[in-house]
Amino acid sequence: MAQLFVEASKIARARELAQSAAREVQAFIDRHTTVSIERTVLRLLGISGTGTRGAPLANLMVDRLREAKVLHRGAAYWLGRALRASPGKDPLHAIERVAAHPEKAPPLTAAEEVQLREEMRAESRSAIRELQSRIEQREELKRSLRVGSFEGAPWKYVIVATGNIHDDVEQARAAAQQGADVIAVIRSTAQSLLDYVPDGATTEGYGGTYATQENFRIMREALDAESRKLSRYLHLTNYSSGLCMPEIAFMAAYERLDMLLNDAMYGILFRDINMKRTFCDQYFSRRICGSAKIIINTGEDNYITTADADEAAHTVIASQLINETFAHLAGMKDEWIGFGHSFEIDPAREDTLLRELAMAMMVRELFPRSPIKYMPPTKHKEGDIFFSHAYDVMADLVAVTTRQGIQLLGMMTEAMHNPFLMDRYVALKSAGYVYRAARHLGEEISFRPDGIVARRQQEVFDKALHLLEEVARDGMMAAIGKARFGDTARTPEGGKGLEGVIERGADYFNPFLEILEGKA
Amino acid sequence: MAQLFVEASKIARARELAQSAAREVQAFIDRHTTVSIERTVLRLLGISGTGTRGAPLANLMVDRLREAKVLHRGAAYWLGRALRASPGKDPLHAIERVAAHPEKAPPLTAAEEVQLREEMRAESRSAIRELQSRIEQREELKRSLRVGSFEGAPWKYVIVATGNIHDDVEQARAAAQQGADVIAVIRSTAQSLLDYVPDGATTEGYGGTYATQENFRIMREALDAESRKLSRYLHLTNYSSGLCMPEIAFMAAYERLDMLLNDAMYGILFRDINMKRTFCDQYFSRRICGSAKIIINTGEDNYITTADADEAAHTVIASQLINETFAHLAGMKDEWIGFGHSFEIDPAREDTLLRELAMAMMVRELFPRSPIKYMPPTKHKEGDIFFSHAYDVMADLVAVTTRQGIQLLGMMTEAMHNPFLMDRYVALKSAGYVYRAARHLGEEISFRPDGIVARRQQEVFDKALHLLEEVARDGMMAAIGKARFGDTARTPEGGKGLEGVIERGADYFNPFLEILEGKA
Amino acid sequence: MKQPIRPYGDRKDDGVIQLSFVLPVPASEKAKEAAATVAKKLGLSHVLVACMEKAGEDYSFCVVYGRTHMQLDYAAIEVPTVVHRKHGFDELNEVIQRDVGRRIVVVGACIGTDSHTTGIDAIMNMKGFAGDYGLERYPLFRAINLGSQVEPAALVARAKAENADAVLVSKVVTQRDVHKEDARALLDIARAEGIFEKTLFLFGGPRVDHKTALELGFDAGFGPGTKPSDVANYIYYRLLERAGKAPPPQQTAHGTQDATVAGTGEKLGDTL
Amino acid sequence: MKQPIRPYGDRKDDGVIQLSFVLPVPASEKAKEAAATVAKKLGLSHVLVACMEKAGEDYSFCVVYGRTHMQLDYAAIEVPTVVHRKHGFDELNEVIQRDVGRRIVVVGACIGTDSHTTGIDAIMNMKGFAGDYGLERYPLFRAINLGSQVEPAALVARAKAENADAVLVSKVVTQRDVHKEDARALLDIARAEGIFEKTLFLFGGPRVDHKTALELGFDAGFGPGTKPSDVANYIYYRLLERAGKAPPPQQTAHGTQDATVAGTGEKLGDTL
Ligand code: B12
Ligand code: B12
Ligand SMILES: Cc1ncc(COP(=O)(O)O)c(C=O)c1O
Ligand SMILES: Cc1ncc(COP(=O)(O)O)c(C=O)c1O
Repeated sequence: MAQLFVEASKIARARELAQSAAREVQAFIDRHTTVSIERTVLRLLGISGTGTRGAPLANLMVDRLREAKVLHRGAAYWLGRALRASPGKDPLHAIERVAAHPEKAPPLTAAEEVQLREEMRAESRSAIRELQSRIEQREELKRSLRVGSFEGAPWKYVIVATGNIHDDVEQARAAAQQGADVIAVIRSTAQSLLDYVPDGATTEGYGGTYATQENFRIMREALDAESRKLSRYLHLTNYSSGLCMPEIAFMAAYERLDMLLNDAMYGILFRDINMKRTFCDQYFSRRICGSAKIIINTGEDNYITTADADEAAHTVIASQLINETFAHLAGMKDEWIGFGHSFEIDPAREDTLLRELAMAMMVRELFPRSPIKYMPPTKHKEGDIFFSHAYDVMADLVAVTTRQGIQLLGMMTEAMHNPFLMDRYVALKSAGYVYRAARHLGEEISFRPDGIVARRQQEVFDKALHLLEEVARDGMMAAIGKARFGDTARTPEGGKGLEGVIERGADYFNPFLEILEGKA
Repeated sequence: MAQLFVEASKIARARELAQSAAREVQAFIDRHTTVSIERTVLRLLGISGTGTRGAPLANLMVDRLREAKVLHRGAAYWLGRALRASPGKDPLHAIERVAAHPEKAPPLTAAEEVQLREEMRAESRSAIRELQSRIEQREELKRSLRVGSFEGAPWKYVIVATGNIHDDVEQARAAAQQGADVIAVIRSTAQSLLDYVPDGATTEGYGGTYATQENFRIMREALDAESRKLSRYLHLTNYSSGLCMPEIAFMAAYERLDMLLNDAMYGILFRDINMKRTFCDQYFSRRICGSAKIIINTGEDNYITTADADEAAHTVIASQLINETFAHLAGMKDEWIGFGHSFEIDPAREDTLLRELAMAMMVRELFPRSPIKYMPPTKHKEGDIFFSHAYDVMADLVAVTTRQGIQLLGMMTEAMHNPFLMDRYVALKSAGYVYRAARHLGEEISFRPDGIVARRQQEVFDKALHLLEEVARDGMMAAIGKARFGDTARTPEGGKGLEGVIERGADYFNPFLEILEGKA
Repeated sequence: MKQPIRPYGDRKDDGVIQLSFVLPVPASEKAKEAAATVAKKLGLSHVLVACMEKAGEDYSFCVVYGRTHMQLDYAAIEVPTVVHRKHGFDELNEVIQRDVGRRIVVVGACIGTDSHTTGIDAIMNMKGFAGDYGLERYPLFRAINLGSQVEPAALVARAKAENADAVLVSKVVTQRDVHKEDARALLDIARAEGIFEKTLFLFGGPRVDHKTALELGFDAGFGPGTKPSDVANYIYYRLLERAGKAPPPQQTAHGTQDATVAGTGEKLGDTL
Repeated sequence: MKQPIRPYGDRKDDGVIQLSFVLPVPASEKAKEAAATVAKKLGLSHVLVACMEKAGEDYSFCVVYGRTHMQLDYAAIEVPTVVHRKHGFDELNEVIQRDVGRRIVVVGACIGTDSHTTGIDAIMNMKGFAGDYGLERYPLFRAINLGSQVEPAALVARAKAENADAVLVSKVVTQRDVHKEDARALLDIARAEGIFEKTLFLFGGPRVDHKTALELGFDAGFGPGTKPSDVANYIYYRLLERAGKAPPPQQTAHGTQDATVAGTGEKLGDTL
């Protein structure tokens, strides 16, 4: 059993501090919307497909509304107005018409306003119902099958990243047949900076495959078939991250994905996306995930690929507590918050296994109801694949011993290339062995209350608490400005996508948010 | 720290039983000698070199004495007689002369008999002194250097086995440079069944290199040089096993080897050597090892390469207790008894890591003052070298966590061939990492007193106790006859080398035994 | 129809393979370049030396990735397989009773200086292997297992004395092809003793396969994973065949040709 | 003098190498034979298929050992190395002051969609790498690090504006050679903007080496393990050289030619 050597009062205090820091940001979020949120609303309302030069219709519409400076009322409102003004017209043209001269649009009576909103709410409710029924299908399939290798075993998570969705399917199937529980389709490097979601099946990506709704559908279909064949449920995951967090959350929900990488700060730190934009987007995306029972995976593992894993361990803990608060504020239950962390301490040092165990147990126990997502060593991986494999084996051992919920399996070729089919095979076979061999180890052993592990937890937590004091005092934005997380500094006005952040009007209308926030 | 969950009273009882079984055999040993013991006596007395067709002089002499049916008085006696009868003659001719017509040899007076013996005793004492001074050189070098990777780390033991001593040296040096602490030169397959020790440097062996005194010397010289260069002491080990146990023990002592594989039963079970022969030979060989501070390694690991490691675990424990008694009866101190066991449970099963830990801790704690020799997985090794490597990593972890004294490192190509240079490299690098990563793990954790590990120890020990009851009741020879060890049955009159066992005469004379037994 | 294939790394036909080897030169940039050259001389392109590390003062350990451009016609690869129906335990005893009418006598051993008996034991002893009973358990077999380290001459002598139907030979140590030497020696003695023609000779071990065994002059070879029932059935069918009672079974399949990789002093060609 | 070498397994010149790869066919005896065939087509003898396992329904994973007969003349392998003496931190600042007489301006970035900044940061930021200070720390360097995901045009514009002596380009993602594409694009823009001739262009990253960098048109390439002081010294010497003050330093050594192994759709030859 994972053991926690940190005083409960300190933990409580840390949570308070994280909440106070996050609440300040939440107040900002509650006053704003973004182009991405509004595009998602349109997609929820059934706007799909692309216009000229492949641009998604939702993008074209929201762009018009933003240019017309009327987006602060909400895209749903304008879609309602447009369809009412041009009944029978196709929505894009209808929107374009309204947006062309919004000031000329004949005002509606109060009753009409109410009626329009009621109509949109009704449509939204039925859209949500449809979504829910799709989620229910997913859940039903899952209930009918075995999940994971055995009760308590981490789900074996592997990535496919050929750039070509059809190759991805091929390799995902092979991985599933060898014991994978979760297939993550890694995105092409550029995608998180695109302010739209590409459309259709894609076959050319660098370092990954584009996240598109069609690609999601193709992969989910393949995994459904494979799940049935293997009598074991195969989870699918992708990224709700970058400039299109909420849109991808919606597409993923619709296509019955099970998880999404989704972090309140990752885009800010690692993609230089504007922080206001990211904070707003993460909120709406998490509202969707929460309602669609999608497990999110936070990205704290990334901090210790840039910063030193041993020195910066406390930033992982502090950030997780912040991510937790943000997720709670977005209405997510603990069950769906998959906190990310990783096995990244420099293997040249001593007692790294103990230090990794300390962290893994602490994260496990700080969030007892959440499915922890454990990442393997990456930063100190070497070209010597045999050593690299040995190193991964130790991470497998920590994962199963401390009952991490989801384990991304390390690849022996991490330092060289995106995983090949054989790399995944090797990783899955060894992880299977390690899980079996150490199945009940966690329940057998206990750590000395005065030992290296206990002291390490206390030291890390104290530093995390200290950092949270600072964040609560100076504010999240200031802390990020001081490179407190992932050794990377960002400013409130810097980064990409700020132009897509819009202050909500007093008459802002977002029927989905109303439903998801439980206000309608 | 290794934990033991077995009641002290049961352990005491088991030791008593082992002693009673071994004492019966010891009574037999004390009444007999063997050709190999007598050859060793001659070698100790300076008889070296070979005669016609490469046969060692010691063999030629002892064979003559045996054919002449006078060996029951001891080779030392006859050498004394021969040299006295033919002063100035070369010893072989002298012996041949006495042996040709022993009945015609003019009887000595009682005083002459006494004098002859005193002379031989004096020579023996000086031979032993020379041996001791060589051992002291070895110890001095060792004291002046670092030993092992760190205090408490198992010594990393690797084998070289090219068949060619010069290639062996080359590879031993490379291994030492990468962190090996012990070099074992594996013998050619056939050697244990040879009733003589080959002579000189050899370059052609199958599955290993012949154990010869010259090969020992060549390798020790290379390792001395390498030890000084690396400031780390490199141990050398070989086999005192087969039909020439005592002779090789002597040669090894003389050439300053540090360890020897030496087991009271291995030859019987795995080489079908006659049990009477082996029991006698092991005794004298251990007398030498004890006096030369050579660590012996027992061979219980072999049992679980034929029998199932999980089912036959108790035979390992029972046999170790028997080996302990035999070693004690041969005057060895605990410090020099390196009990062998291994990590061999079928990796297809569950909780194998726990079961291996249970065994490793039990062996460690049953013999707290002895340097346990831990063997890696071999039997269930596969051609998939990546899996095989992962499997070895788990053995490394158990070794360092439970503070095994000496660890033979597993080779990823175990299922294919004798280790290549690169196999050793891969194993040493990973073991280095695992030792470092888990350096203080053993001191950090404790196992539940009611858990799988504790119960497993109790179950195994109970079965061992039961087996020892049987052995003590029916006798060692009967137990071996019933295939109680290593799934192999042998009879007291069967196997190779029985013809070399001779009942000692009332006038049996062995000046070395007198010294080594503390009787002179 | 042709079925061209290539190794598969990340995409169809990319031809990716991984190599590792040691070069007998000190670790250096030059050694790294030499490692790349080795791969290129093997015909690989897109060569990446992932690792070149010191494996002792005079050696470097290298891991290399590259792509082979070779293509293989999978359809053209032929591996002989057994096609006769395999009988279960009881059934086999029955048909032996019916068709042979007596116990089949087999004598087996692990020959030469080899003492790895687990393989021959797995086939012959009661217990058998992987849940499959050994030949001793079959009422219709008389199985005589001589154990380890048996001289070829001793095995032939016993087979002759017992008038054995089949001789089962096991060899596990294969360094510098010692298994083949011992196996050849055995057959020579069998010829000299006049039992070669009338007796079945089966060769088994982890490095043995059917093809090698045939080349050495055996009737069949059995490699890793062989079950006693495979052997029992094989012997039954061959005896039938010799008695002219059934169509000859097809050759058994036991993998690719064996080879040891350990070093030898032999001269190898020096170009590629 | 020739220095012929071969891979070393267990003995000199045995030529042993280990291979692993996946074949796009279901696991079977036939796949095993195909694996042996692959090795033989690579020119290996003594082929041993150590493992042929199911890696999914339609794939088999193979580990193969064999011996290559090729021989390599180690003496003939050439790797350029730097021969100029490397200055320490203080000393370098002094000689720059003396010989250049002003701060050297360098502008760096991780270009394209690549956001792996740790490499360029290691070279440029205060902290440096492996205990070796970064360029920002040198009083005699003005180091401008633009960070990640910088468009080639933006980097060139800034370099032009700052009148930079050197441009430092980092690329880490290399799938399907995207690093080369981006690097070429950058130099094209530099040429168009007229700063190509007068500025040093340094290319770095885990798959970069000197040779590749030269081929792409850069002045130098820096691979894994590069220290900031290597880069600082290199720039100093090149500036001296351009000013006609010192003998040109020899080419730096950064290993073997890079290559990615990921799949492409490109047609490969189909024989070997
Ligand atoms: C167990 C073992 C031992 C035991 C043997 C105990 C015993 N009574 O058998 C002990 C510890 C004694 C031992 C000693 C040595 N061993 Co050992 N040993 C092994 C080990 C770990 C497993 C072998 C085994 O039991 N396999 C299980 C059996 C069931 O499989 P199998 O033999 O393939 O049999 C199957 C088939 O092949 C077939 N089959 C086999 N024979 C026959 C015959 C017939 C007629 C038929 C039909 C079928 C058949 O059916 C069987 C069931 O499917 C292997 C490594 C490994 N993992 O493979 C090393 C290994 C075989 N040993 C090796 C060596 C070198 C030795 C020593 C020489 C080392 C030394 N110098 O001290 C000694 C001496 C042995 C000697 N004189 O022969 C090497 C051989 C290298 C080589 N290729 O030449 C190996 C590969 C280890 C290594 N990598 O170095 N060993
Ligand atoms: C850390 C890391 C990340 C971090 C990056 C954080 C950051 N701010 O840099 C995060 C988590 C964000 C990340 C994300 C991704 N990563 Co990443 N990542 C790594 C990792 C683990 C380590 C890289 C590293 O930091 N190395 C340490 C530095 C110091 O070494 P270096 O770059 O080689 O630099 C040295 C020299 O090369 C040289 N140098 C480098 N640049 C320059 C420039 C000049 C001018 C000079 C002189 C010298 C020089 O000097 C440096 C010091 O010696 C590697 C795997 C590995 N172990 O290598 C994967 C890896 C690089 N990532 C990879 C991928 C695919 C991605 C993603 C695309 C995955 C995805 N689809 O989501 C994303 C997106 C990234 C993007 N848009 O570019 C792949 C690249 C595959 C390939 N060969 O194309 C790798 C190899 C992992 C893998 N096996 O799949 N990653
Ligand atoms: C939360 C999160 N989002 C996204 C990514 C992937 O990066 P990209 O932005 O290129 O999709 C990661 C990488 O691990 C991550 O942790
Ligand atoms: C005690 C002992 N002696 C000898 C050997 C080696 O066998 P051989 O008799 O072939 O030398 C072993 C093998 O591990 C052993 O444990």
